Amino acid sequence: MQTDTRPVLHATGISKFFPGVIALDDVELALYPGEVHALLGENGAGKSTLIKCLTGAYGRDGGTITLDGQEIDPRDPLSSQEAGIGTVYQEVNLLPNLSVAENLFLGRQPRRFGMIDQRRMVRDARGILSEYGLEVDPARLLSSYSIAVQQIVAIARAVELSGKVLILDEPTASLDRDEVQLMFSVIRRLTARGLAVVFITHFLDQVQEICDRATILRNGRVVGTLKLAEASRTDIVTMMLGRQLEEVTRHPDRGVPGEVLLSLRGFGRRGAIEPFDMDLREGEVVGLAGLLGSGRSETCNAVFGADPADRGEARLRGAPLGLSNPRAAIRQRFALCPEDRKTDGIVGELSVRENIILSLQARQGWFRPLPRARIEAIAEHYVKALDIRLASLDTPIRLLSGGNQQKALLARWLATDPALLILDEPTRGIDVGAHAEIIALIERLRADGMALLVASSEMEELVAYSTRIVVLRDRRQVGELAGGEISPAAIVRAIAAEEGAAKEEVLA
Amino acid sequence: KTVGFSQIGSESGWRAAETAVTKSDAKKEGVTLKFADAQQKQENQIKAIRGFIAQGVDAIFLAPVVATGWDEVLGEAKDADIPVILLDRKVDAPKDLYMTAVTSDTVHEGEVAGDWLKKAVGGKPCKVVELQGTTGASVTIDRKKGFAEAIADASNIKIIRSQTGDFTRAQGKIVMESFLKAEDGGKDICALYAHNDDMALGAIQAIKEAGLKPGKDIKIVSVDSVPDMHLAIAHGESNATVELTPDMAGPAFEALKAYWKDGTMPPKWIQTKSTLYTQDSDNMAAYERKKDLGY
Amino acid sequence: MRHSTKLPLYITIATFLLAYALCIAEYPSMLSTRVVANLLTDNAFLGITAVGMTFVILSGGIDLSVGSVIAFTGVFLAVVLRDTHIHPLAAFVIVLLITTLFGAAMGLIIHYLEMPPFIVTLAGMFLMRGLAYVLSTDSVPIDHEFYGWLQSLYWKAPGGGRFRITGLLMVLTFAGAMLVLHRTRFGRNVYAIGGSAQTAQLMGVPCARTTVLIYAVSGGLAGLAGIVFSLYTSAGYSLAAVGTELDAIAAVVIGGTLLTGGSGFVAGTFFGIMIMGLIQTYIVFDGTLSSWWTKIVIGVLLFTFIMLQKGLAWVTTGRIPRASASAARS
Amino acid sequence: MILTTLRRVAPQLIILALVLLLNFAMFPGFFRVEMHNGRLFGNLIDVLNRGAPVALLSVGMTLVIATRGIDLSVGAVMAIAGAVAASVVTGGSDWVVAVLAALGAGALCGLWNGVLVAVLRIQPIVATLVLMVAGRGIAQLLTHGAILTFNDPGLVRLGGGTILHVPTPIWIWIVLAVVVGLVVRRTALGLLIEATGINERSARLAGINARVLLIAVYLVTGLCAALAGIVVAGDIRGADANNAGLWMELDAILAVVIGGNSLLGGRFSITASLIGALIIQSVNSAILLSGMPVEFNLVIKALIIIAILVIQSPRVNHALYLLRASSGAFSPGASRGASTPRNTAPRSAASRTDHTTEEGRP
Ligand SMILES: Nc1ncnc2c1ncn2[C@@H]1O[C@H](COP(=O)(O)OP(=O)(O)OP(=O)(O)O)[C@@H](O)[C@H]1O
Ligand SMILES: Nc1ncnc2c1ncn2[C@@H]1O[C@H](COP(=O)(O)OP(=O)(O)OP(=O)(O)O)[C@@H](O)[C@H]1O
Ligand SMILES: [Mg+2]
Ligand SMILES: [Mg+2]
Repeated sequence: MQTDTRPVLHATGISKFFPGVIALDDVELALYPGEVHALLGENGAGKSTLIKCLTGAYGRDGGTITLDGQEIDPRDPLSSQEAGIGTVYQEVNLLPNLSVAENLFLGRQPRRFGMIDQRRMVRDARGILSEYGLEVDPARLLSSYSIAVQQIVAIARAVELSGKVLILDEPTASLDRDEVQLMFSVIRRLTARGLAVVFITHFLDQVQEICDRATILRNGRVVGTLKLAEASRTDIVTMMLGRQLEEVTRHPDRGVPGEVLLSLRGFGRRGAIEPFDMDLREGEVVGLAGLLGSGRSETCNAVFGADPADRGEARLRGAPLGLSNPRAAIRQRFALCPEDRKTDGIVGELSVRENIILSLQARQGWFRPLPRARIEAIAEHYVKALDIRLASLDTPIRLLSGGNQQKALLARWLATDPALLILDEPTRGIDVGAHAEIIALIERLRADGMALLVASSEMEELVAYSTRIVVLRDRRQVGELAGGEISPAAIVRAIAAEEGAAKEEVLA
Repeated sequence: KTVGFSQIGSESGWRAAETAVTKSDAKKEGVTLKFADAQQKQENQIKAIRGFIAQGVDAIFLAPVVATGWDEVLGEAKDADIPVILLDRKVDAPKDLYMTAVTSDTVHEGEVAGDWLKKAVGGKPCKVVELQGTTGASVTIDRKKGFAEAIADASNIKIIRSQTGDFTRAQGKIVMESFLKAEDGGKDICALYAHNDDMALGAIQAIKEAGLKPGKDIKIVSVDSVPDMHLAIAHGESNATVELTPDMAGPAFEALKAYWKDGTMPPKWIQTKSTLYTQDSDNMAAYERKKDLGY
Repeated sequence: MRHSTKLPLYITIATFLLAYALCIAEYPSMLSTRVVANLLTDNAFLGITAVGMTFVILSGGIDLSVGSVIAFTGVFLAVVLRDTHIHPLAAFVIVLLITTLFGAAMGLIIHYLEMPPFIVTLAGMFLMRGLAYVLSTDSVPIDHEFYGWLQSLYWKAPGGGRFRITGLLMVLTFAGAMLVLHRTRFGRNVYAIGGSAQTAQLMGVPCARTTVLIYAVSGGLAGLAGIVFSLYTSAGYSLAAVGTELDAIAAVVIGGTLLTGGSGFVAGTFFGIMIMGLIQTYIVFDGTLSSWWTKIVIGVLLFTFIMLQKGLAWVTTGRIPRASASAARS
Repeated sequence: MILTTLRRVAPQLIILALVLLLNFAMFPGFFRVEMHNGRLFGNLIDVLNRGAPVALLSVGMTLVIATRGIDLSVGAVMAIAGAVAASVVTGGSDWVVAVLAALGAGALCGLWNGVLVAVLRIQPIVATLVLMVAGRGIAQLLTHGAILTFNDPGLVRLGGGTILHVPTPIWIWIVLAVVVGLVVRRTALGLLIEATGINERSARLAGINARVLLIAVYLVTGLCAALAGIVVAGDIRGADANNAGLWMELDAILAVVIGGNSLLGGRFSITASLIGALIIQSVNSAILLSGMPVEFNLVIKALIIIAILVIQSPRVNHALYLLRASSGAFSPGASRGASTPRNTAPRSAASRTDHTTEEGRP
């Protein structure tokens, strides 16, 4: 199949303008059958925009697209779907109010006598999902499953739809290793059949593992296309960022943690997280590790009062404390950067500036507006400090690229000068450059004496900044690693050990 | 005995008075009155009548919101041997479906108003503005028609503007304001004909605010004779009103009593009087008589 | 476990049964075929309207024009049957065509001009009522023998209840809508758009076609409801069915459908209609309420039903643990 | 600040001017304003004066809609407030007491709605439907279905009197709008309301007390409705519980939408809603002046509204923008870092195509 030198999909001269932004400028992308093509670039480089132009979700302002040599002009996602392009857009784009099976089959449900054959649909869905190692009940609502499950469903749907091309925009952002491997095996099967796959991610090791070639975007322009076999990781990063990046290999000096800031005893919430004890000290990063659905997010939410705990007690510097809602927590200078930024984080229509000062303003109260100059100063400070890429501070935040939204949310909470900062998947969808910056930032905040609680599915990252790591499984705390014990392998072991123990228990 | 009363709603003071009078009449007669307010909806009236039938009342009073569409449900009442008496408005249905109708003649009301105006202006040219009731209401159509017929032979009287004031005081005032502006500050307007007193009362205020004298600069005639209108006429701010009595139930109960006693059938139409009140009538007495009736 | 998604439906049904039982306890004569038949017949037009409204609300929209469409349909039929010699059946077809196209036109405006349904259909409401006025302000009786024949089609149950063809038509409409909403791609697309129009678009749902169809269905069913209403009253009247849109919306919402779209059942709407009808019947049976107390009691009962539903939902979900994917994953 | 507001309301101003010109075309004396026994008198004054109830309602309705809610009960609350004021004043109390009592009743109604929406989490449309139905009953209960007339000069002056030759209702709505506008924009309330309307979950997680905020907004709407009720009652010197404010909630919502505010909540402009209210009143005035048979009233109104909405629709705006763009001024490259004007076109429930909602904002 590699002998065929004609690209399946060839886009040339793609341009796209947004008010105040040139998102794409004369971009070319060629996909050959059987290849996995990485699309790389910083946050806001234009990757997602390019995808949307290719599938017709956006109307493009210039350029031609050919599929199998035929020029096509997709007007909406439906027409590209029908042409054989399956797509997973960034952020899960499925319908939480429909069942898993319906999400898989929407628009092409199996029919009998003109009516949808529900039973067959569910059966087929179960079959498809089991290829991804997912044993869910396809008849249940999609919203009853975690983001990770939804992500896999989205991938499965796109795979089913892709006759010629499969496009994956950051599909692995909330998946853990096993799922990623399963997905890769599916991709390999597809490429063996001659499909072309576009893969967007910020995980360079995944790129090197599965991709054949990469096109690199910077500020809406193609800076180069290269064969990955011939390129080193540093080359790629340098092309992406336009500068060298010092790798974070340094392990933190784990310092001396300060006083206990928050101490939780028997803290838990029915149906969400089993009661646990935890002490958070100033100048300490506590990492939360675990598999998907292990209850990391639930822990974060309970501590912040977003899904308040219904048992146990909390003490702040020894004094009893009620954490019944986020406001109570914010009053004690807690902050939570949520996992799902689209629904729990950003206020889409508001400007970036307003999003950044929102929490600070909320804490100040209704009748003490922040002075204009101060707002401006805060916003500009964090845009510079976190390198948020935007056309202007007046841009509605929903128009920012995913990674930049994440940074703006971080800015919102940093602006409140928190004593305890809770980060749930802080680096989801963040590019390599920013990833390093955020790790450095966490380090710096810790050194300044802040207490941090960080949930992440990236073990290397956790290992890099955590003073202690709490391991969760099945909504229960099952272990704790500290100091020298901390390593990815140890985490994996902690999870697995408990699994073994649990099995033995069942057998006994 | 139990009587079901399906009332249209409570859209005006007059209607409230009718309800109040009917209730007090029922009490006087020692009859249990089942009252159902239809909120201006025919379907609710049909539901109510069916509900009355299902409960097995002894008679039904119906103040129909619209003339058409009663054949079927009245047929059901007939099947169940429940006499129906129409109050205040008539229906387009075979006469054997109801016992009698106690109503005024709404076309005639318009005629009385028109005749009064003809007499009041003599042969002088007179431009009239008209405040109509709710568009589509049968009363609106009839009162408009009666008035137009009455002045048809008087070439000196002409209706120059006619708009709906929705039977309400507020709307009557607003529409009158625009009439006044559109007709050179009201100098061109000789008379106002309003389909009910509430609109006329609103219009009187508008005329006063425009710096004219209602009742003198602009003659006013309307229908209903609610207490406030009697006051206005007594104060010389209005000229005439045609009475529409709220006591439709009185004659209805009379007819029922006779029927229950010895099966006497009343005539098919018991017409109530359309008395004209002018500035020459004893308006204060009328006011005193009516002010506690629930208007 | 699937029943958790159907919970609102079960709760509505339970609410209805409970309320009916309470009514019977107070007025034993409410347990008669008459009352049941009346519930079906008297609410037939409202029920059919509410089916269309369910489609619209499920897609996240709203249709305020239905009441006016009913009035227009009635007046149109009456005027046509009075002034021409067209057979009523042909007139039905014509009027259904008009109302369906009217709905489709609103759908087109909503989709292509990206205007909020609330406002587009509000303008549609003014327009249709206005057109009804223009046709005739007077109420026009219909006395075609075909109408008489249709009205004579009923089954008289023991106990005096008359089950009429219009009630049957409503039940059939509900059944049809259930099939369409749950078993056709169009139906599922309605839910999809209600879940999130943007996501549905990205997933390849033909949003334009679906939106236009949804409003066409609503317009068409409002037309059908208008025909039923004209059968019900044997007349066309331009002031008929004022405020029906609010009743229909209330019925849909009481039936457990979320106004935000994407979640709900047309079967729930049926019981929503029955609950509304029950409120009316109860008030008639009570018969002591003055005009104002009638309004207050309707409001209070509406509120009570909503709270009852909330309460039942709270009690039941309190016992059902949150779905757990970790348990389902191998 | 004033400039941004002006730019925001420009489309509404243009439409208002067009409708006023339509009036002028039909009645040449339309713009004439004279003095008649100490009060300004003219069609233009009437538009301002008669627009008062809807204008008052639209102030509160704008806020409610900004929180992604809706208040169907305002018409009924008007009736209640009028009835309360009338019964207090006929009971022999001072008019100030009457006004306070009416405002109190309005506040209570608003509180009830707010609690239903914010605490019991009932969908706003249904929550306020309860009071829409029951409220008129309560008002009628107070007046026993009759028109409760009064002659108290104080109360009458609020609806029908003048201050400095200008009808009092005009003062009332302008003052209310300025006060509410200042409170909302000079404090953080406006921002917090918008945030709550756009994404309540995010807003709560960011520390906004959305519950109290929602209740406060419904309460303010109740107050606005009460004021409107007082004005209407004072105007006709009587509380007409049966008809006061009937269907006026629809006009208020229409005013807010014609003002370019999205029914999906978020960004709002009270000024624009007020202009919307004036547009509606001008349309009504045009209908009255046209002298057409009454049967055509609604058809005319519908057609004018449709025309207004089409002119305002994001699609048409986008097309106009492209037209302007193609005639030269479009140079996307030059504007990096230039400020993007606030998103002004009404967002709509139907914003389903990314094409227009995401890219085409001028
Ligand atoms: N609808 C829009 N309107 C205006 N600007 C937009 C819009 N969508 C994207 N942009 C801008 O276009 C640029 C490219 O965004 P895009 O989402 O394509 O980035 P990306 O490469 O996918 O980034 P990430 O890795 O963070 O997902 C960004 O500057 C973004 O702010
Ligand atoms: N809205 C919800 N309704 C029902 N169940 C939910 C909901 N949200 C999450 N869950 C369930 O709670 C469990 C915990 O999921 P969650 O994603 O929060 O865990 P986590 O450990 O933070 O994992 P990750 O963040 O990596 O996905 C999952 O099994 C998920 O199915
Ligand atoms: Mg992206
Ligand atoms: Mg999580």
